[in-house]
Amino acid sequence: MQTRREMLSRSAGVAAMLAGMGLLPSVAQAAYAQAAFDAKTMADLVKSLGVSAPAENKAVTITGPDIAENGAVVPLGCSTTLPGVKRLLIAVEKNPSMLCALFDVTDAVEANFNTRVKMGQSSNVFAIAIMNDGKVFFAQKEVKVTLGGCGG
Amino acid sequence: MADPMRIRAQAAGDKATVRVLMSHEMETGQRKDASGKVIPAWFIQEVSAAHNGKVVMTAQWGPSVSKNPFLQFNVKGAKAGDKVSVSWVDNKGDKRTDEATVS
Amino acid sequence: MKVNVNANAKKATLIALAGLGAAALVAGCATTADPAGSQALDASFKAMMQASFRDEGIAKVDRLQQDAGQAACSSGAAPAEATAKRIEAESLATVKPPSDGKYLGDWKEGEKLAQSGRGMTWTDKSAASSANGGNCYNCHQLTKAEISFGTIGPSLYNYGKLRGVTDPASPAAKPMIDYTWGKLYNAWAYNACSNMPRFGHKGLLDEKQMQHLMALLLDPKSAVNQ
Amino acid sequence: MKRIFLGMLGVALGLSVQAQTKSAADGIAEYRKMLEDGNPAELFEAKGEDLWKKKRGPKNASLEQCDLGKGPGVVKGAWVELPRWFADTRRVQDLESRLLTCMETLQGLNAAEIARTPFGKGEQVTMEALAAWISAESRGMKMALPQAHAEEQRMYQLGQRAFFFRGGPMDFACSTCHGEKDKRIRLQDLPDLRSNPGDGIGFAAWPAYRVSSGEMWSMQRRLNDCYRQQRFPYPGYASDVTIALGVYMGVNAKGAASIAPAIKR
Repeated sequence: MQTRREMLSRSAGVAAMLAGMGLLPSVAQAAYAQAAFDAKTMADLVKSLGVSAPAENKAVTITGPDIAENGAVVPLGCSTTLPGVKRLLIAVEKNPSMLCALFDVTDAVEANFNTRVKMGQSSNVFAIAIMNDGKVFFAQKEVKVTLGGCGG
Repeated sequence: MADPMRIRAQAAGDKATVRVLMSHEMETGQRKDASGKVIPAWFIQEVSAAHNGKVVMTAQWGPSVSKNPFLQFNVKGAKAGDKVSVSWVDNKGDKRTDEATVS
Repeated sequence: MKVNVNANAKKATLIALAGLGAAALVAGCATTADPAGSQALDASFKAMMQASFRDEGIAKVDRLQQDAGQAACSSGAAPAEATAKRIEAESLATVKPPSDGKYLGDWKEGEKLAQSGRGMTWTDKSAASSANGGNCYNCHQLTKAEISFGTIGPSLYNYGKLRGVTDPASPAAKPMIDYTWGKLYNAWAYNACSNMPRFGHKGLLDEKQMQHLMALLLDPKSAVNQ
Repeated sequence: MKRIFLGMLGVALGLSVQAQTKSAADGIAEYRKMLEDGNPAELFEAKGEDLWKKKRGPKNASLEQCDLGKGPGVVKGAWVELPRWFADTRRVQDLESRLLTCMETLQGLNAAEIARTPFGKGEQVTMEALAAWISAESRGMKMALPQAHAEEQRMYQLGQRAFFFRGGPMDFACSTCHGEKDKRIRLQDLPDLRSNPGDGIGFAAWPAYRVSSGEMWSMQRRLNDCYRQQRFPYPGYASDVTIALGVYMGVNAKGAASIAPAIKR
């Protein structure tokens, strides 16, 4: 809560942000989801976010390379064509903590986000969609992380 | 103060694709320095984006987002000349806001 | 088929050439059209190298003192036939069989060594062989499971199997065992100026480590031979 | 629905994700393609441009009068002609060596001290940002190192010797990895630097952002790490051997279009 307040009071875009406040989905104003970012398993993750068990769904998509040349930077994307999506998450199964990023979806953006994450080893990666009605859907794929040249 | 972001926003059809590069260490808190001391965690925790002043996206990040983060998203209804701004706040309270014009 | 080279013949060559020192090796390679200009360049090259490098950690400037073989292999072209033969003979003479008479260790330990690219850089703390990896995957394919392998050297996948080694302890397998040990110990014994490090000769790996790598290549149970 | 899917194709993933069998090399190529759109080197370019124009050092001067070989203040096209002979210092200099000269003469900074500073610290951070921006100003231009001066020719020959010089405990030379076509270490393709390896490959790709460390690497740092992996002793920053190798690789790459600063593993 504090960090957000600080941002709102000091950042260059103060006016803009305040103007936008009313339009924010209520969940976005919650404090940093520390428990979710500490979760080690999918079960812990959904529990910490107070949602139900996830089901695989073809309308959710995870994008990423089959092989990553370096685990320090692995491009991953999450998206869904399902209507009524509230949040989109990117998670890496074998990372010390699973959750990498959590995006709050509004009507003003497409439910489609891309970023880059660190991966310690080859692992399944997930796109997780949390719907307005509390249902949770996911997609997964395997990303192999290879050892780099020379090994030094 | 943190270095500026690089924001590119390109309109295509009825939306604009926004690509952002942020200058940040994104230290996980799990690495050790040469002397064996743990390097404290230091990473962007919150990100938000606004279109012509209206917040369109908020996000929370963990330390596993890569160093010098990249983010791409699409803003519906954004056209050339519109303003897109992006803000972040890290776990130490450092922050940064930058703005770009949609081309 | 270098494998079939008669070891006795090699030994004979070696004795005949034993009197030839480092200078001969170097001279054999330094053939340019302009000896005077070349000598001037030699001098400024030497000065440049001396002025440009400094000690850092375990990597001291004495590493720039080439041995005769290194000097002979620095022209950018393959050495002349006679030079190559000489290098191979001298290199073969350096190969020492394992002191306990065992050639094969644990292939699983060998796999670990093959994966490791560590050792001997200025960021490595110790120059002891125990701190070194085999660097094998940097240049060779070895197992089916590891897709991240280099191609500077030939594929060694199914190394023992393709060479018909079903029982490494059998007399039939002995020539292949000797050759492979020699190759690991001093690769130049069979291929002058090879890119492959001379692991035994340069003390990069100890006997135990080489035995593990031998097992990785030749043990029928090794992942290499599946 | 279709639009969102197409949007994802824009990330260069393509339909090949569905393909059941794909070689490791194809997988790596796909990975690299995905990273191209959004190279953090941009962050360093912006910083470098600011540092070029900013008044700094004891003389409180900018680098805008620095002569990178095409006259004072000319940055565009300078990178693809370096290293080259400079009459004022009577030396063949690469970009970093020349920047040291300018930082000392124009700004009053201590060049020797900067050269001694470890990578990623102090003024070395400045050097890397400057190298990123200056190389970016020649993006797309073809490598065209001058070879008219006798010293430039001599440095080429010395660089050639250094390239093939085998030494150290593992008998490595630059040519061990970069002296043959179509080779790789692990999954990394190795450019054959004895000739022009092609547009944006080898010498025409550095400086580059290294994703493994999240750092901007100039050619000096690239060479330094090559020598580390070669198990050689430590090459001095902007030392003659590094400049000679730059001349050798740069002249060999004549005609290759520069993509620097690139993004690399």
